[in-house]
Amino acid sequence: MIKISIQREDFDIGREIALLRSEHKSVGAIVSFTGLVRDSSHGEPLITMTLEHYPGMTEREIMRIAENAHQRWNLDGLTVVHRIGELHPSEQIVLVLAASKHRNEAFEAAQFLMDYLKVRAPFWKMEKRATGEHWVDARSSDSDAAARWER
Amino acid sequence: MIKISIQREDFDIGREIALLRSEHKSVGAIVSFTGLVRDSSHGEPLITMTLEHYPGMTEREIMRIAENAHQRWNLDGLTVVHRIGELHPSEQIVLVLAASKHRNEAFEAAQFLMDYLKVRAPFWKMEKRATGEHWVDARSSDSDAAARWER
Amino acid sequence: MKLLYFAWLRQHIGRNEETLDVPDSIATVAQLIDWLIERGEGYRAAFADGTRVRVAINQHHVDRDARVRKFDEVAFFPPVTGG
Amino acid sequence: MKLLYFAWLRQHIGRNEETLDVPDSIATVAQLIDWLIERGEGYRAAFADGTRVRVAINQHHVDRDARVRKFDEVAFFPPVTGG
Repeated sequence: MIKISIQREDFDIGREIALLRSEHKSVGAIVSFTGLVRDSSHGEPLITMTLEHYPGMTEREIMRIAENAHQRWNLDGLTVVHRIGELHPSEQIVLVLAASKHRNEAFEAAQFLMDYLKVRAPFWKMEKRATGEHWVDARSSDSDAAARWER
Repeated sequence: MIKISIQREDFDIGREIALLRSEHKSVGAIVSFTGLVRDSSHGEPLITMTLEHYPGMTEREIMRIAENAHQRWNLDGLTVVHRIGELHPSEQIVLVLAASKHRNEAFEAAQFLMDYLKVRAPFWKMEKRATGEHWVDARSSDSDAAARWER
Repeated sequence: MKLLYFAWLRQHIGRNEETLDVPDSIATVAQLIDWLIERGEGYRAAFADGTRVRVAINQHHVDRDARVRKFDEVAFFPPVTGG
Repeated sequence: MKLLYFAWLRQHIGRNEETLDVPDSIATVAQLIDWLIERGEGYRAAFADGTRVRVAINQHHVDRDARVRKFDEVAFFPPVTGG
């Protein structure tokens, strides 16, 4: 059970967990990650953050990551919801849910999904601040986080 | 911001996240762990699971773990909700939330909290199955999980 | 001394708490357990497998060599299984 | 060949996609980029720092030495920043 949704609308974590659980009765552990728009960047207040993506490739790339996670861990379900379009400070950007019988598998799978999503899924963030519009730079710490799963 | 609640009533993850976020505007990442009652145990269907605890010590012990987590990681908030009393299969048992600016700190703090809660917080589970009432045995894998943070 | 019992220790002993006059000669947790075992069958059953019994003094986990004092709250319980 | 541009590559080139007749002599991603740079200032600016440009063929991440074919969909974009 892999659910992937790229959407403009906000998401409701309680509803997503209920959906995931409705498909699998014996889930013992669910780990979630929620990413939010921060209120400042480079020392300036953030006005908006706009997310652009590559339709089609985004879903396929996330599916490849999710299938990889399913091979590595014993999972009862995975959900990835990622928003696109214009977002404001403190809005939700991304939700990852990993369900398993065992908590460590759920923790690792959720972390794996986020680490790879950050470096593989074709999304780009543009920040609007007082000084203008700025594309967000990729961080080497994100590449390092993904690389540790290849050890 | 540490919130600890030991309660009979169910909890709502959406509401707990909203409460945690209302106290801290610049949260970038929230990791949650939800533990659920499974539907079977030792190959038998589970009828109920009853949670007993040591009032007073439970809250203090969880507070010690949470303060320890605050010292190790840069956190914007921690929430622990643990239910007691009689629960049925697929009911929620425990919720841990960790909020941080950085996703890895939130992931690690949530995992740390669960690992220590499992071996330090004075709760005991009794399962009712067709064959009678059985106290749940502690698992050595839980001690191992907590021990790795001491390396 | 206030004594608390949880889970199957409570079931063996037949109560969840009691206040006992413990002799001055009882200085450690280990000595307290040996003294309790002499009080009857329920205690003997509860403490039969000492490796399965954990102890807290005043709501802190302690080892068998921890000192006990007259006005302490001492709790006995199995390894915890929450979460 | 269908070419897609995202983020600041799109802004430099002034469009998000185009279909171009690419000469048969263009066999790899690296050659395709060199050929595009000759098409004008916007392309030159987009590909000025080659280390900051990533490439996908038919929605799979590829390296500079990957082969390109006439009916491929080739996308150019900066390192991704989702999540």
